[in-house]
Amino acid sequence: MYQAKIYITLKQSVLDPQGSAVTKSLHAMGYENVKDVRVGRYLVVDVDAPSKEAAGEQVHDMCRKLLANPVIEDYTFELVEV
Amino acid sequence: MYQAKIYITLKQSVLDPQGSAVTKSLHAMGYENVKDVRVGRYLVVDVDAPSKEAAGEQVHDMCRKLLANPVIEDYTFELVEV
Amino acid sequence: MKFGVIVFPGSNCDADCLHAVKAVLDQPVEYIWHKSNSVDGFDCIILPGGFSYGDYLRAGAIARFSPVMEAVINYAQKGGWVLGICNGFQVLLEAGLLPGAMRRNNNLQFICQDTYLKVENCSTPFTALCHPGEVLKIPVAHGEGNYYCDEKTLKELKQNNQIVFRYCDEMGKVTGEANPNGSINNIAGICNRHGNVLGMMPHPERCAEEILGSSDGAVLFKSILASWQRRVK
Amino acid sequence: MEPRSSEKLKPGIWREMGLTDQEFDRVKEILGREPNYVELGIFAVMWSEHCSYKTSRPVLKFFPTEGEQVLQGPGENAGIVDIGDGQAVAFKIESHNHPSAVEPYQGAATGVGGILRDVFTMGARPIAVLDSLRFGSLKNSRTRYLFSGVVSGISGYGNCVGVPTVGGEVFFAPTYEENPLVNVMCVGLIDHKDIKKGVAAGIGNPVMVVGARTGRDGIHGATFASEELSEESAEKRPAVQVGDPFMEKLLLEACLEVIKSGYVVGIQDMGAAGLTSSSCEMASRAGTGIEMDLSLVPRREEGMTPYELMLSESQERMLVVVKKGTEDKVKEIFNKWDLEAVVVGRVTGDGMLRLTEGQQLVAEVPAKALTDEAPVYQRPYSEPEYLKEAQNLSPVKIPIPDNYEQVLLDLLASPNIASKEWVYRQYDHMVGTNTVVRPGSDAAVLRVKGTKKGIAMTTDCNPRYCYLDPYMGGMIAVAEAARNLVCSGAKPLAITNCLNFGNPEKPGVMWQFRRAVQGMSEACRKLNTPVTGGNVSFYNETKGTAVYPTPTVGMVGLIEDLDYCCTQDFKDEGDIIILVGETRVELGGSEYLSVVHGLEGRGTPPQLDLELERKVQQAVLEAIKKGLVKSAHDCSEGGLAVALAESCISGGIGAEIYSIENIRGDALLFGESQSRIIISASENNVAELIRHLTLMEVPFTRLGTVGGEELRINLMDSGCAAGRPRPVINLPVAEMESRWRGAVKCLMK
Ligand SMILES: Nc1ncnc2c1ncn2[C@@H]1O[C@H](COP(=O)(O)OP(=O)(O)O)[C@@H](O)[C@H]1O
Ligand SMILES: [Mg+2]
Repeated sequence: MYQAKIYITLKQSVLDPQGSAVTKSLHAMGYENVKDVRVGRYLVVDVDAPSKEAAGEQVHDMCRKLLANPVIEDYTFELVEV
Repeated sequence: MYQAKIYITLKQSVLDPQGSAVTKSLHAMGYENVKDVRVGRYLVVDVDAPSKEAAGEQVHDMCRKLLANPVIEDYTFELVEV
Repeated sequence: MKFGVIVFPGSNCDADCLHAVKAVLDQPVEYIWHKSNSVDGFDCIILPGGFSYGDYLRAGAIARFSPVMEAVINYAQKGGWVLGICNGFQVLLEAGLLPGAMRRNNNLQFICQDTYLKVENCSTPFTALCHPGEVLKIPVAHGEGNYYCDEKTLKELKQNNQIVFRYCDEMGKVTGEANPNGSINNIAGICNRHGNVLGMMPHPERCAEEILGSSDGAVLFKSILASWQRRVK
Repeated sequence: MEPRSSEKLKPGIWREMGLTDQEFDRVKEILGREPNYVELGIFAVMWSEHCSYKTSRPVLKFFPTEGEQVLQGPGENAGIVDIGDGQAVAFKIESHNHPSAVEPYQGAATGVGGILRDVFTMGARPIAVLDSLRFGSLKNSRTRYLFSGVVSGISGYGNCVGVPTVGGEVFFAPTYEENPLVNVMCVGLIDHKDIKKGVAAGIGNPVMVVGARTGRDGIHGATFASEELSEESAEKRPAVQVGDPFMEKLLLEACLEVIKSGYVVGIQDMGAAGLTSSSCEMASRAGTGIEMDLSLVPRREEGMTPYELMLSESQERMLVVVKKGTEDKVKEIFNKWDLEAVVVGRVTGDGMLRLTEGQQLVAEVPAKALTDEAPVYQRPYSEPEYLKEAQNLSPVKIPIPDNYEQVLLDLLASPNIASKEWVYRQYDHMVGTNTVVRPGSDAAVLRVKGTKKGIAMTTDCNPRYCYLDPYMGGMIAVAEAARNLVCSGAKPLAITNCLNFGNPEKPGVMWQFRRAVQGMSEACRKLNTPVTGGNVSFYNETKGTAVYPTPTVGMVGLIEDLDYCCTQDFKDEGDIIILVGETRVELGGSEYLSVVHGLEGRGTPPQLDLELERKVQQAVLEAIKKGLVKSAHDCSEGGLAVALAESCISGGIGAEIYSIENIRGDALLFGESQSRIIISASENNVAELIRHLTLMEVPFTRLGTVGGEELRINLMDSGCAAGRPRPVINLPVAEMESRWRGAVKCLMK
């Protein structure tokens, strides 16, 4: 069994309304030293696969097709055996 | 300048409707070997701080006060100098 | 003319669209269950608003993989008329039938209110009875209607006259204040190159009868029928 | 660690679960033995105040519950009233106060989920939600956090399910700082023939669990709701449940489909106390028993014990008793909606709730002992000490302001009066395409497709009045709700109520509770709006102080012909404005006293003459039905001047007012005398309208004319020279509007 930790973020070029809102709140709370916040998604996916490569390929696939939207998002992931 | 990568997840016993919906959808797409999906949030926060400890303390603070909802969520983070 | 309204799990404007087609056009209209694998025999397909699959992950992301979507994509590629309203628009984006993507509204809140739309393109089957520049009062109700596309796509949209509706003020001026959600270029609705697929965030079915405060939305439904009658002739 | 069911109980453990020693003795007496741990948990939760109404039941008997319009009174999941043509309206209100105080988003969201289920469990399709909210001051950041969390929770859940949130109220007062109130009402539409009840009838019929899987969430939620909030509340946080509105939408569609199919005998949602309350209530109503094998209950987590399965408050679940032999058909319908439906047991004839885990018996309790035979307490009551002191306020001591314009602007910007657009803009209030009158008017109105009928609905309660005089306050809450419906052209039909009070073990709180219920009952009788159900929420206290008594009234009314539906906005230049009812010097409990004089919750509230109220309502309703009235607006918080300003703002047109009443100017403009409605009519209808009002024997005053771009008010008071009215207010509608519209938004920035 493999566990993929997937990080999905908005592309740098895409304005992030959530990130700006969080930045503003943090400033208002006194954390003026916060320079930038980007908000993304974090998915933990458990897959049963014969090998790490096979699992990795599948996760790539899932990300491309469903989990991330390539128009506005990038993804990366880490894979560990569990 | 430090960059915090913050991972916020629902507590284990808390219902994760998104995760179940994604699991079902992955199954329907043919990824029947997916055993479980949990959906959380991923934040990248840039903070200007004198030291790594100072930055870490601040990030802890922000998580507790604003970024994570301690009632239903857990968080962890990594900190790197950038 | 026969209309089909797709029902995804979580669609919640399906009944409203069905009702609007009946009330405004008195034409045959049926639900199409998301597990169906054909949309044969329909002259226009409506993807209704709502929260398909709870809008979990991203609005429209999961619905796009519903069995029926393959048929819808086929249908659209063959020139069939497809109207996506709100969540339906989001599904069309996810399915790649229209370019771009949706982000959360700028203020991060769900917004339900009347908006004014400037009709920028009257040559689609959905807007054939509008006048260029006409202002329609049609409500929006969404949390993720902040349309985004890259520069290149935007240029193409403009060049090909694919921007169909833009948010404007009562007088038809396209201003920042009139933009409820931060959508790029005040875009409220776009069509594909051939004009047979339209996606729009505002809800014409919610203002298609006078008793609901405005019947401006009726013109879309009437346009579809008029265009169809013209085409069939 | 929870003991195994066979182990002996730790002495005193019942107290930790919320049972008293006497109650524990009673349990032993009923069983004729010591309960095991599971049984004790079941008793504790069913005998909690939240589930058993042990304190409130004797008092609720004051309510009138009958009327020819009532098809289903209290006792079921929702009340039902007839609206003619074989159609009916099901409706109910419920509180989710404590969960919302701990986790505002999920607390409010699951509140919406619960009340929707109460309505569709009856077989009705929910057509509208209303929310009645109470918070502390918006100047406080904690309040803003709670407020925005609650609103987005309601919006997040209701919008997703696709039921429009069309009305409600928000009231701010310091008393709610730590203990906000979140009451949600749902209204559904149903054909008489489809009405279903929560009964486990027919011995041998299968019992099914449908919908979401059971997890460890919300164990002991009902007990949590039956305690005061304290520092430790935060630690009880596992009690917080997370809602899944998408699942709810599927459950709604599947349940309505399965009810239409005719396979269902009885159905009930699993709300507070989950599987426990739904099973024993359904058995008890039918006079039967239920036996269930808990190992069959679909679960989210492994290793769940019978105790956890019985007490979990996982959301989006239902218990259904179906006709024997139809199990597979029922499963098919649920499967179509991607939902699980599992037979877990059957109806028995011995009146017992019997639970097994496989072959092993884990609990055996008489169902009725948990419901009808739960303890009842006649708690002592006496007038609370604060009352005399708070009421004592001589108007003579209140200085008359010299700038009424400023007062009006300040009132319009007070969050209690200002536009609640910031709230309802986040609610999808149009989905369903029935919303004829959107939020913002006195009452919301929904059409009934295929007919000319409309259903009007509202929630109301002025808790300040209730604090100062619970009897009067309770009466006014009912009267005001009815008045709001009448202003939209509807005949009031019936009410549901949500009684939010402090700790009833305190005689002062108990007194407030009794008086409020008595006042409400009196008004319900007089206005012929019986009570069809409701909910009691006690223990709304923090640090020993109770919130204002807040008996929220939810009311529905019928408009027979939507061509005669009325709104509050002034319509056309030249229309004549008439005030129906009379204005007295009544400043106690007013928003004006609180905002302008800093006297929050002081004085005696306005008095209500129920006979006058009835006549005013009847006169206005008939005038609307005759087509004589163009707008109607009830005078409430902020009084006459605010009501006029609101009619101007929503109509986008001004008005010129001449008042000849010679009472103190602030009382005239901002006092909150009851039974007053401002109507406008076109010039050519005025003669007939006046004749009508005269014949109906209601007091009325011709106030002035609609028109222009300002609201101008001229007074005859001691400041006038030689009997000539003097102008005291001359404000552009646009200026009033920006104050009124911007206030809440601005505070929430
Ligand atoms: N304030 C009230 N007035 C009238 N009936 C009430 C009131 N409070 C509760 N009831 C009735 O008592 C019964 C139990 O209420 P409640 O526990 O809120 O229902 P549920 O089990 O659906 O949560 C319901 O039928 C309800 O209508
Ligand atoms: Mg119930």
